[in-house]
Amino acid sequence: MLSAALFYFFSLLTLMGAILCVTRRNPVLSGAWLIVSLLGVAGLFLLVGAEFLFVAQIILYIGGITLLFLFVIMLVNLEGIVRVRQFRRSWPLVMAVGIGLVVEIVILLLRGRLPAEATTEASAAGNTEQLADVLFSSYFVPFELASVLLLAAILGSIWMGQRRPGRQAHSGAGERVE
Amino acid sequence: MAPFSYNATDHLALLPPILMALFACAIMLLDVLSPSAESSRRGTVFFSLLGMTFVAYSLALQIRAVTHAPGFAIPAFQGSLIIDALSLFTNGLVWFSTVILLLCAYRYLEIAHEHRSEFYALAFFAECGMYFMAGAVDLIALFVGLETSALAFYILVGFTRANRQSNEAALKYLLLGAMASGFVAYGFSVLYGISGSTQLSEVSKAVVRRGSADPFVILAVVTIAVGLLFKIAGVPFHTWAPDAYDGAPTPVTAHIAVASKVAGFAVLIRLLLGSLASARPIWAPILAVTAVASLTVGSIAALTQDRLKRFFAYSSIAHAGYILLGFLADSDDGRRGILIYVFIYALMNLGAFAFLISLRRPGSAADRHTPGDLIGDLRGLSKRHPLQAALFVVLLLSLSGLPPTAGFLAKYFIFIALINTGHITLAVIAAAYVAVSLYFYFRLVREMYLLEPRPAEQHTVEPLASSLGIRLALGTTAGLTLLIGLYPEPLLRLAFLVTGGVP
Amino acid sequence: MPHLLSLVLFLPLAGLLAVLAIPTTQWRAIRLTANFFSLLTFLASLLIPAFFHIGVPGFQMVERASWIPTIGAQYLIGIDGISLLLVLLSTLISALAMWCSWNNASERGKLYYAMLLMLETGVLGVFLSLDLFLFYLFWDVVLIPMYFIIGIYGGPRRSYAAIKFFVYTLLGSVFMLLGFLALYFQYAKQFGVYTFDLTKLIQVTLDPAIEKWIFFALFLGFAVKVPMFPFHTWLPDAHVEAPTAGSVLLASLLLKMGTYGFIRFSLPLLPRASMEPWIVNLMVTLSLIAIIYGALVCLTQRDWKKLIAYSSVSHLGFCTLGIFALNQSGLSGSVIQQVNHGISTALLFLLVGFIYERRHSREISDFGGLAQVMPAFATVFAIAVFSSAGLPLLNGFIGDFTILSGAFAVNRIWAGVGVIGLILGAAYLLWLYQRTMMGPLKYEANRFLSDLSIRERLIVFPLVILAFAIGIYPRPLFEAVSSPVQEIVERLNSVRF
Amino acid sequence: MTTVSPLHYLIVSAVLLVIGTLGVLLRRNIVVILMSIELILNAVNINLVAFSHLHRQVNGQAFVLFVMAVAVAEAAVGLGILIALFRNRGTVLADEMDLLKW
Repeated sequence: MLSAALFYFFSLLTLMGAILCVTRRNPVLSGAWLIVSLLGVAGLFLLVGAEFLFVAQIILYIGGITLLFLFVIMLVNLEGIVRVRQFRRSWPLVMAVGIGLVVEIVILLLRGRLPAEATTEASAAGNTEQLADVLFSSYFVPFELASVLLLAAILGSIWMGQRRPGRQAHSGAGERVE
Repeated sequence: MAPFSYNATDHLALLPPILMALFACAIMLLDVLSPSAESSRRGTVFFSLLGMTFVAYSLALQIRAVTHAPGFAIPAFQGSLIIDALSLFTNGLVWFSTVILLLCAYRYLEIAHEHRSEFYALAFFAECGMYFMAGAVDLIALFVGLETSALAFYILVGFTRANRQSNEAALKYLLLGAMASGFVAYGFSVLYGISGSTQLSEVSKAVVRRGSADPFVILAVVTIAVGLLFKIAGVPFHTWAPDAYDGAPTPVTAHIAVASKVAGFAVLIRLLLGSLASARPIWAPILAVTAVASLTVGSIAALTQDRLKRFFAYSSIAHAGYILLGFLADSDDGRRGILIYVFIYALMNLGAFAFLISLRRPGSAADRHTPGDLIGDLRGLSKRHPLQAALFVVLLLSLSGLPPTAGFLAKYFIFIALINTGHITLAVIAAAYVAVSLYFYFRLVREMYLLEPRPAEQHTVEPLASSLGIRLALGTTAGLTLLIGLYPEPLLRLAFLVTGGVP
Repeated sequence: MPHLLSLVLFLPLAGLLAVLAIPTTQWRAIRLTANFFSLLTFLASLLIPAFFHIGVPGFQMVERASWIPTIGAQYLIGIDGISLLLVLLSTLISALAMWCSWNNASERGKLYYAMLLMLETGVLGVFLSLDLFLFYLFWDVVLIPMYFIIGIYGGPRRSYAAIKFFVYTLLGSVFMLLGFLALYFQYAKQFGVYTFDLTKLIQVTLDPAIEKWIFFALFLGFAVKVPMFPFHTWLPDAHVEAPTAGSVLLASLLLKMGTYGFIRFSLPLLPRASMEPWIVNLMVTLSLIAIIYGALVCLTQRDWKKLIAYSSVSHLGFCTLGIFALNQSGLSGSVIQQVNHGISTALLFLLVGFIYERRHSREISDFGGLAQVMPAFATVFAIAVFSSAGLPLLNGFIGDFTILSGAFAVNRIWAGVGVIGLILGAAYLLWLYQRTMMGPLKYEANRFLSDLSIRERLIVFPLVILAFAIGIYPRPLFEAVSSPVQEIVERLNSVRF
Repeated sequence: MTTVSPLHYLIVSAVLLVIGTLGVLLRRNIVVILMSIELILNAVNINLVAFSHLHRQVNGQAFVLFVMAVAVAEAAVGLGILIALFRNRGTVLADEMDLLKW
């Protein structure tokens, strides 16, 4: 009963957070609601026994990504943005398609039958140990590849974010006036 | 949990990406260590070409091993990677495309004042990701491979960071590309859900067991198909392509148009014709609509473009349409048609882009139209540079599918596959679009040969920004295009060999 | 001479490579080399009749080599009476066309001669191929040089004309390819072997419905090229804008590729569809419309060259009429008329070209009374006009008469309409002659036009001789075509119930 | 309604997926679009964790780690490009990238 209540609570957190995140006018608020949504997801992780992911979600996402977002929002000075139109003109159509899509997927999910729940009890080892075990056996290759991915990302974001020597004139304040 | 082991086959399978990653890091180090900027630039180019030689050697080792292996396939890492004919075919093409990129990039980046070793490192990272797209038979490895290459490409597209168009192209590519990967990942998660495993062989069994009417299978296949069609820019998921192609530095455009697409098609082949083959009733209609729409939109939009790279973006969308038609023909002919088309597509597009790169001349980066961007810039080129123009005509003939060039054979095998499997209507549509494509490709020939140069340009007989690398790239691709058109037997043998090996 | 046909086929290609090897600035050397190679090709082709046995059924001098074994395409060429005539015509006309451009195209002469030589190989390949894949290859190869010849060296609307020609004919040819592929698969289904060999494909028995589909696929390819009535709109544009050599090659050789395709592929491979009454009626109706429509349009033309272009529509209508009479005299008349039309139209276009070089006008109203200042020109033009109009003693008469007698044997109305077309043809041609050559000299500007130069006389000379020779003694031609035509007719009759 | 089956998780995930997709397609502010992409990836993660639980194995959870890595990388690079663009253009509206039609 408690788990059900928690599930609904976290789901609500996730979905409300998500909806508010994509609808807020001010990106700072969007970021805040994103944190709420991600917290909800973290809660859901905890409910199904993914403790490690719960921690990772909070540290990585909420601690890392979201902060990055907020940092960038501050950096690029979004005062003007708040006052302009926030949605594309085609939004009613896309909304309709989106709602149709939700209904469609939910119907598919309801009609589908899930695979039988595995009967084997989880092994005695803790969640984190198990995860480490698979990562370094079955998923050794993608694990290594992920390091390349992250290296490329570091390289790329540094390259992009760097202020170019001798080209500051391009980012002059005059250009920002829309 | 199986204990971790690392044996000789694992080593063989992992050798190329290890080399790529090592060289990527080494290139960045070299940049820091080298005494002067100029020597660093040259050193980077040569060093990266050296790296490609090593990679080629490691791939050759794989080829040698595969020919002795049972079933022409060597599984590695407990079934998460495989060396087989498809992976080698794809890696070969990606390798070729990367070499062309390295050959052509130098001059272009010099002109843009952005010649930095990061570019080369990223090219290696992208290749590394594509290696896994070609050879992964595990959902996670496949996904991470897909993302690694995509991420490297986002950065490469935006590499000329002082150029707004390049920024916007990169951003748009990233936003839509990331959404597409989200869909692919969602599909993968459902596949994992129904099979309880991330290995494609298990997934395949689960999909067969559930049949093609199962809601979960439908959900997975549809999201994966949509995500992958985004990657290969099939209509209506193509909107990023013209902008990304146009905004990216031209060598990168060539690389997206060729390597990324080749790898994308390898994933499509591996998934749709391999593990999800039993779900054909689900994905076939999606692909059919996308194929015909791509042909139509690609051909019609190409007619109205005045910027060269946008033109080639739409042209490559139309080509993707032809390749997708090959998927609809459920036969060995179809598979062969896809591979032959992909091979020839790679060849002729690399050539065409090498030519476009050679058109580039120094101009202010803030200009909307740097010299060499517009179709009109080709005007009168046949008089100034007859040889380059002639080679470009060979490539254009091939792109429009006329004999005696390789492009004809590419279309020929798609026709064969369609007719042989009874898709007469699709064959007729495809045939009709050959004439349309001829029309739009020959707009370029018209500019080069039929129209006189503008009065202002007659005096400024500027040399093409052609380096040895660019000339080498253009000559090789155009020559091969003609050679394969006249004597395609070796390529066909290769295609037969590969289709024998697709799981 | 074991590889004579290959030699003839690839000599122009060797010339092309030689021309490409010469630097652009050496345009005199380029011109000489190109002419040398085309002359050499013509001389080599003159050897073919020496090794050819008239009256022997089937293809002769067949050369076969493995090319793309995985799909069953071979390098397979051979010759019979029909292709013999067309090959000889092609080498002759190509050599003359090459020579007639002696004085123009100096600026971009290299590309020009290269394209002419490529065109020659393409046309010869079409007439020699016995493998459908090879045939298709040459068929499309012909389009590329023609695009450049019209597009670069043509008149003011050249760019439009060139792409129109290219796209129309390519659209037709891709459908033709689909037809070939369908045949290929039908054969493989029955015999378990994939091949494009014409002599093998002929054995396939097709489902009537499929046969009709294939017929129409091939029809699209050939009819655009001929051009038959609704597909002819590219022709006036292309002809008018093309330079002289281009018009000559287009009219004399390229149009024949279409009619040749009907005779070589449609009839023998798809006999039931070709004999289907409604299809025959459709084909004949289109031919008759072409004959009458072409002639009527000619009567309204003010442009000299356009008139001759439309006259081709009318004349080719006779050729297709002869083909779909489906009997011995209709078919052999059609083949012979193709040769005759090649000769007479080449003459007409050459003469228009000569005048245009002098006067830079093609308006008929700009001329009049030219016979006074250019007697030699007027004489040759008279011969060309009479030949084209089908006057006895000249070559045109032989072909027209044979075709009409073939048509008459099947249906009198067809022959009747044909005769009307013939009369209209005589009318517009003689009227053209009257307006340009006869009467007093209309414009002073024309007074000092020089008569034909020696080179020009030498160019038209062989054609004039041939026009008379065929008109007076056509027997060799009939002998050459009788055996292959008989084979086709027998094949048609064998499936007639 | 007492037991929560994996199906419930899947439905939450599906709704989140669609919200994210709509965010990408509808919003003009690039920062918010990037956030929407994070939502899509989180939908995937919910799915994976639910299935992982269903199968009583951690493979799905391992997948989640990789998806997180990808999300981090995409966000970092996306924001990097955004800064570069902002330097050049001074806007973060997707459809104001007028040089290139959206």
